[in-house]
Amino acid sequence: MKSYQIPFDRFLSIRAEVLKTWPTGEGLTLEDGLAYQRTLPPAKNFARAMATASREGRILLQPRAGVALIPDHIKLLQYLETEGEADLLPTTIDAYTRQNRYQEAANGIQKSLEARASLLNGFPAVNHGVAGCRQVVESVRSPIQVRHGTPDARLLAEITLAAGFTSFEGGGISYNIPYAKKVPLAKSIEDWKYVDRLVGWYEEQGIPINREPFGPLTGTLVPPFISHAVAIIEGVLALRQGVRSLTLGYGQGGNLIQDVAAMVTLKELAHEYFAREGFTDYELTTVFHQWMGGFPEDEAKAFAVICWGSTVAVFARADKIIAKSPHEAMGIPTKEANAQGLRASRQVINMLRDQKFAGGADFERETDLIRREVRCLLDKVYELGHGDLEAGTIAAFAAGVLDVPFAPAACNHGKILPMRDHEGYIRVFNRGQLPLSAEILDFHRSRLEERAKAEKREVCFQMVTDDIYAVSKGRLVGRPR
Amino acid sequence: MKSYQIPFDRFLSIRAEVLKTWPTGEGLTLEDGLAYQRTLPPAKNFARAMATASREGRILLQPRAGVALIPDHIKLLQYLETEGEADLLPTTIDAYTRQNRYQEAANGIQKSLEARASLLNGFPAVNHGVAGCRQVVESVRSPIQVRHGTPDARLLAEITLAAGFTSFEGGGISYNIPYAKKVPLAKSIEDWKYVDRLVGWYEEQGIPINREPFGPLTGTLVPPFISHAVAIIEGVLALRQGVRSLTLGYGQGGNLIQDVAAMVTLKELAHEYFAREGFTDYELTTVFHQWMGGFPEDEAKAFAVICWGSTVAVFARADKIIAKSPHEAMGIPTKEANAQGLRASRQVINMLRDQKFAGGADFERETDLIRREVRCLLDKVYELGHGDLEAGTIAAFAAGVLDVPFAPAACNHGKILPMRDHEGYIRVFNRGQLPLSAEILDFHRSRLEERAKAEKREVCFQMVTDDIYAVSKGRLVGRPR
Amino acid sequence: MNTPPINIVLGVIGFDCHSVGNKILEAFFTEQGFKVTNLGVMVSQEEFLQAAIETGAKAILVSSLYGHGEIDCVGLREKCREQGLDDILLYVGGNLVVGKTPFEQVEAKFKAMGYDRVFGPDCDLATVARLLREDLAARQRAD
Amino acid sequence: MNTPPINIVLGVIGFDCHSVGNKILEAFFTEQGFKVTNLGVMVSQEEFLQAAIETGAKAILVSSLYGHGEIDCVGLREKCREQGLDDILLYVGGNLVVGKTPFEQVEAKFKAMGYDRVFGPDCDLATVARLLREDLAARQRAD
Ligand code: B12
Ligand code: B12
Repeated sequence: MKSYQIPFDRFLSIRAEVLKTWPTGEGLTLEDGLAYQRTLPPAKNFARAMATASREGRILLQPRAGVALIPDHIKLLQYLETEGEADLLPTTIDAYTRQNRYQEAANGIQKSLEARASLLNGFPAVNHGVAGCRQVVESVRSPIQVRHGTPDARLLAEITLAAGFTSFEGGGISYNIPYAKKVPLAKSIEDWKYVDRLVGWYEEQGIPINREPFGPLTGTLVPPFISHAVAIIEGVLALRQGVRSLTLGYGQGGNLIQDVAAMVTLKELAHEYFAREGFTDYELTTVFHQWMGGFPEDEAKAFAVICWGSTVAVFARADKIIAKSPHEAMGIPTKEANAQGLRASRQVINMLRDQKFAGGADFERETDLIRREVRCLLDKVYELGHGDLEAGTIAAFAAGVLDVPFAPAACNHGKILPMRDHEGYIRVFNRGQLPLSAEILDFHRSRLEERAKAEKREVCFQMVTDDIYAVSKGRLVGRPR
Repeated sequence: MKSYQIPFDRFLSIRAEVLKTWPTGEGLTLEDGLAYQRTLPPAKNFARAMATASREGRILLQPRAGVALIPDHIKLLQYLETEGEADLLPTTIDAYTRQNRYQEAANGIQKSLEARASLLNGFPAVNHGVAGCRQVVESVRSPIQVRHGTPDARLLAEITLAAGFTSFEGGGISYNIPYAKKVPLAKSIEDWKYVDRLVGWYEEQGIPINREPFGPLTGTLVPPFISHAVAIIEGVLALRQGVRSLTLGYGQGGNLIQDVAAMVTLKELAHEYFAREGFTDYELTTVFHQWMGGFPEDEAKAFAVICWGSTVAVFARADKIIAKSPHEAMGIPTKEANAQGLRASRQVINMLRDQKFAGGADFERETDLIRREVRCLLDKVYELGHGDLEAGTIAAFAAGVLDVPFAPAACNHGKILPMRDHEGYIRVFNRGQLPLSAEILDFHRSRLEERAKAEKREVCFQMVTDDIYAVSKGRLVGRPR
Repeated sequence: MNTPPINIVLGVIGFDCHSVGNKILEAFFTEQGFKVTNLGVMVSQEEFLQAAIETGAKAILVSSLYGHGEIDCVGLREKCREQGLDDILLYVGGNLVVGKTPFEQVEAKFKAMGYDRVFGPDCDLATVARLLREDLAARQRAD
Repeated sequence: MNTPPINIVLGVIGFDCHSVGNKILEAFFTEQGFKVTNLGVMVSQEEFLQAAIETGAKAILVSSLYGHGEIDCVGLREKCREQGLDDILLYVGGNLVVGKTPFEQVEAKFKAMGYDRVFGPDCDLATVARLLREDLAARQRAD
């Protein structure tokens, strides 16, 4: 088996450069991070928590949360742990840090101090440095994950892992395409190999660190097969660098059967492709994201969206749920609103966990469809890369063979248009350059025609817009008024 | 076909007595009520609204609501109509009126005036009289139903129907057993025949009035076959008096498959028994009650219970949903909280209405089971009544052949104990005198044993208590701590 | 304990039909070793008094769930005094007033009516039993 | 209308990546007959200015969804003046500040920064287009 792993000496020389990019990186040693990680109790290890819960069939709940200042961030996480009954904690990073704009983040910290409120949309972990981050880790009982959206997250990973965070979200595709405008894909993939190599190093030293590619991408009408293809590729890239604990994600689409089919096939296909790449020694779990698109403003309606997400997650036997809050449409939630989203989700999980999902013919059809769709894409990616997944991926994005709807990145083709069918399944309206078989495309088209007929209009772009707004306006399918 | 209808002259002589029981009844003429009903636009007719929605496959939403004073009650209903997006309005009657304690109700009105807040748990429609009730009818756009819990609702029906209400909840069994202590069943059934006869009279005159037996009974772990048996009997008794528009109800049990099976079999079995009794000319619709047992106090968790109810209702294709509010565990909801429950429910309905319920083997098993269980009970009822359903019903309650769990009424046997199985289906733990076949009882027992084994305890009374508290404590099955 | 069981009276006051909690309270206090006279639902103040006198009860546990508690519960303390039940304990619990109301307000209202302790629907029964024993012991000492 | 189309500039300010609303706004205002220069996401104040100057735009429509609007939007009005864009219309919309905040507060804050109109995420686009036409007409009359 060919090794794609970054050689350790090369890793170290990149590392020296990375640490220079902001003062808090200076003097950071791998050994210090490792020593600190070794002091943490197993209960604070994210990878262990995921593995144990998955084995026991428990569904873990995790919010998103991050504010500018350390004491406030600690209070927030403690509240989510106690009042929110969260199983796993996040530290969501602010958007300046995500773009490596540490000077702007510093400005945001300053302004937040003056305003006595967070003016940043997340926790600027790089600016707070290892010591600041360790304060956070030491103030809570649960494992903490870094959640962000950073094309170049090398320094962020160095600092947070050394500080005792034990899970790191993202990937070279999923943290570029939806989150950046001008970052070349080859660059972000390269930088994320570094992150995965760092995680792999901790694994080698006996410290399991969980890695979670960002499943939902733009969160907006992403057909499951597209996010699956990306998740599987990022999984392979991570495994190649020595990652062992992998959580693949999927963002709720809205139709129960499609979503359950997606969650089931995600795990199944990932195992299949990981095996094909020669990997056997890893721990694979799944995460289901409650509805990632536009939310209704009304909090009661937002609760309905949150609860429906949890319902689907339970039927899909997700290992983890990322919960939204009733404030979603309006702004970063207060700790109270955030905890409300968690408690509503908890109630759903506990009421449904003993119940079975029925399956049935439509479910079989959808699992079969997703399998075939993903194979269409990944076969072509391998072909474009002459057998190599990484090269193939870069070529595939350039050619529109992989294409994420509504994404801002210049390196994304941006031609495909998704649309809901009559029952709310997400299908493909404009395929762009997606290499789906004629048979599959016919199926999608016929499903869309069925909807158009019922709505007495042609299949048209307006339906895409209507679908984008639909959930926030109180339905799933964007019917004409 | 034998006519069970109360002869009109006998009806009139009872009527004369009924109207004397409180001053607001005096001088009330049938003709005046009829003339007023004829002035109402079809859009204000509940029976028409149910029939139309059912035909079009729309699910209607209705809250519960009632306060002591007319102006406040009007404001409440208007708010639920506009901010709550309710399709159908209620007028929930206070508990003194339900027991014909009009003097106490008058006292409650007085105290409410003094306190400038409602000290009554509902709207005292009898005290407010026809004129007062008409103010309510005229202040809203939607049809209004009287929702109560009154063993002897004759005067209440006379007044509210004359005032333009177009649906009347209850029945001789369902508004006695869960709502009274010492009222003989024969008495309440007799008094409800009068109510149904009055409704039938309006029907004869061309004014459709909807009737809705109260499905959920005590709302606490009622196995579907018990409430189905009661609903079907009350349906027959109503049809016998000339009722045409009938909405049969069911209170959510908590397990999706059992609940959908219950809703499907309710309609199917009702048609079957109505045909057997010789009825063909009626409009049958269904209502699904969101969880009627103890709620969680936390409002976020209450939203989860509300949304799960709506989810099941959509999959079960109910014609109407009675919604709860996030205040349920604590007290009669404010209008805001009530509207929140409605809006959350609306969001669920609209997100799910285009989706299909899968069915499957477990679903088949449960529909088949409920059919057999209901037949066991109703066969015995007919047998005890020597072919007559009414006589059989009274005998059946005396013998425990019909038995409602946890009910307060002395005329209820009160021996059966329900319990959840491992997947949350409501089964029978102690059968009391229920005439279920040995085969059915064995099935129930084996399902309970399965749970007990998983919980490492014997099937025991503590499990019943645990199940009663379970939803309010955040789960469905009352597992040991 | 070989001491004779303590008599208590239980019931749901007024025209309130909520029977589930009442059945649970009966089972619970019986299991706790009290001698429970359960009057069930829809109990008038007079019925409570009579049962307390007949059984020599040391405490009356009044439930009100349906919202009319405020109206139904007034005057029970005075009636007890009139009947010579001077130091009988009066506990009241449930959803005592109409509408979601801060517990402190509810508690103040019912304490003013003469109830010794007031409980919300979320009360922990084990705690209630402990308090009841403590309060009874305190009364005994005071005797 | 045979009048030449009105140029407007559109973009999401700062380091904000939310592209969905931006794509919709572009489609909407184009359909409404405006000549839209859409700078996409992650647009700096300088890029806005340059595009407005180059296209002779009558209005700049700034989006900010991610919460840093308060930091990112300050100073754009001043920069416009410095560049001689004295009466260019500045509209701003989206989730402008961190956290759910009463709209009046948000509006006041951004009006004080020199934005002519401020919109929440729930704004009705047809109304926005109408207001934009009215405001442009009023400016023209004032000229
Ligand atoms: C989808 C989504 C994402 C996707 C975006 C994918 C993409 N590339 O577009 C992903 C997952 C990547 C994402 C990431 C983040 N997101 Co985001 N996201 C959303 C979400 C759920 C929907 C946004 C959307 O597409 N809506 C649909 C479109 C059609 O509506 P719209 O964007 O609101 O735009 C309309 C109106 O706002 C208005 N409008 C917008 N601009 C203007 C301008 C003018 C002049 C006018 C008149 C009108 C107008 O018209 C538009 C069309 O109708 C919203 C919450 C919500 N709305 O439910 C959060 C939200 C916007 N995100 C938020 C945040 C904070 C982030 C992150 C920083 C992560 C974090 N800390 O949580 C990162 C962004 C990092 C970065 N560098 O920018 C916050 C902003 C918080 C705040 N302001 O207090 C929100 C509100 C969620 C929340 N409650 O926390 N997000
Ligand atoms: C089931 C139910 C019903 C069933 C009752 C069936 C039956 N016969 O028992 C039905 C559907 C028939 C019903 C009817 C009505 N109900 Co009802 N019902 C409920 C519900 C959902 C659950 C009650 C229950 O069984 N809980 C489980 C048991 C175990 O808990 P519990 O009853 O609270 O009892 C515990 C505690 O309160 C405490 N406790 C109780 N008493 C005492 C006393 C002492 C001394 C102590 C220490 C503790 C204590 O210990 C008990 C055991 O743990 C509650 C709301 C809720 N809790 O979620 C509403 C509720 C109690 N009902 C309510 C009302 C108003 C009514 C009606 C008047 C209809 C209406 N207007 O809406 C009628 C009653 C008519 C009448 N004459 O009484 C209101 C009361 C409102 C208020 N106080 O502001 C509630 C709160 C719902 C609501 N939010 O509107 N109801």
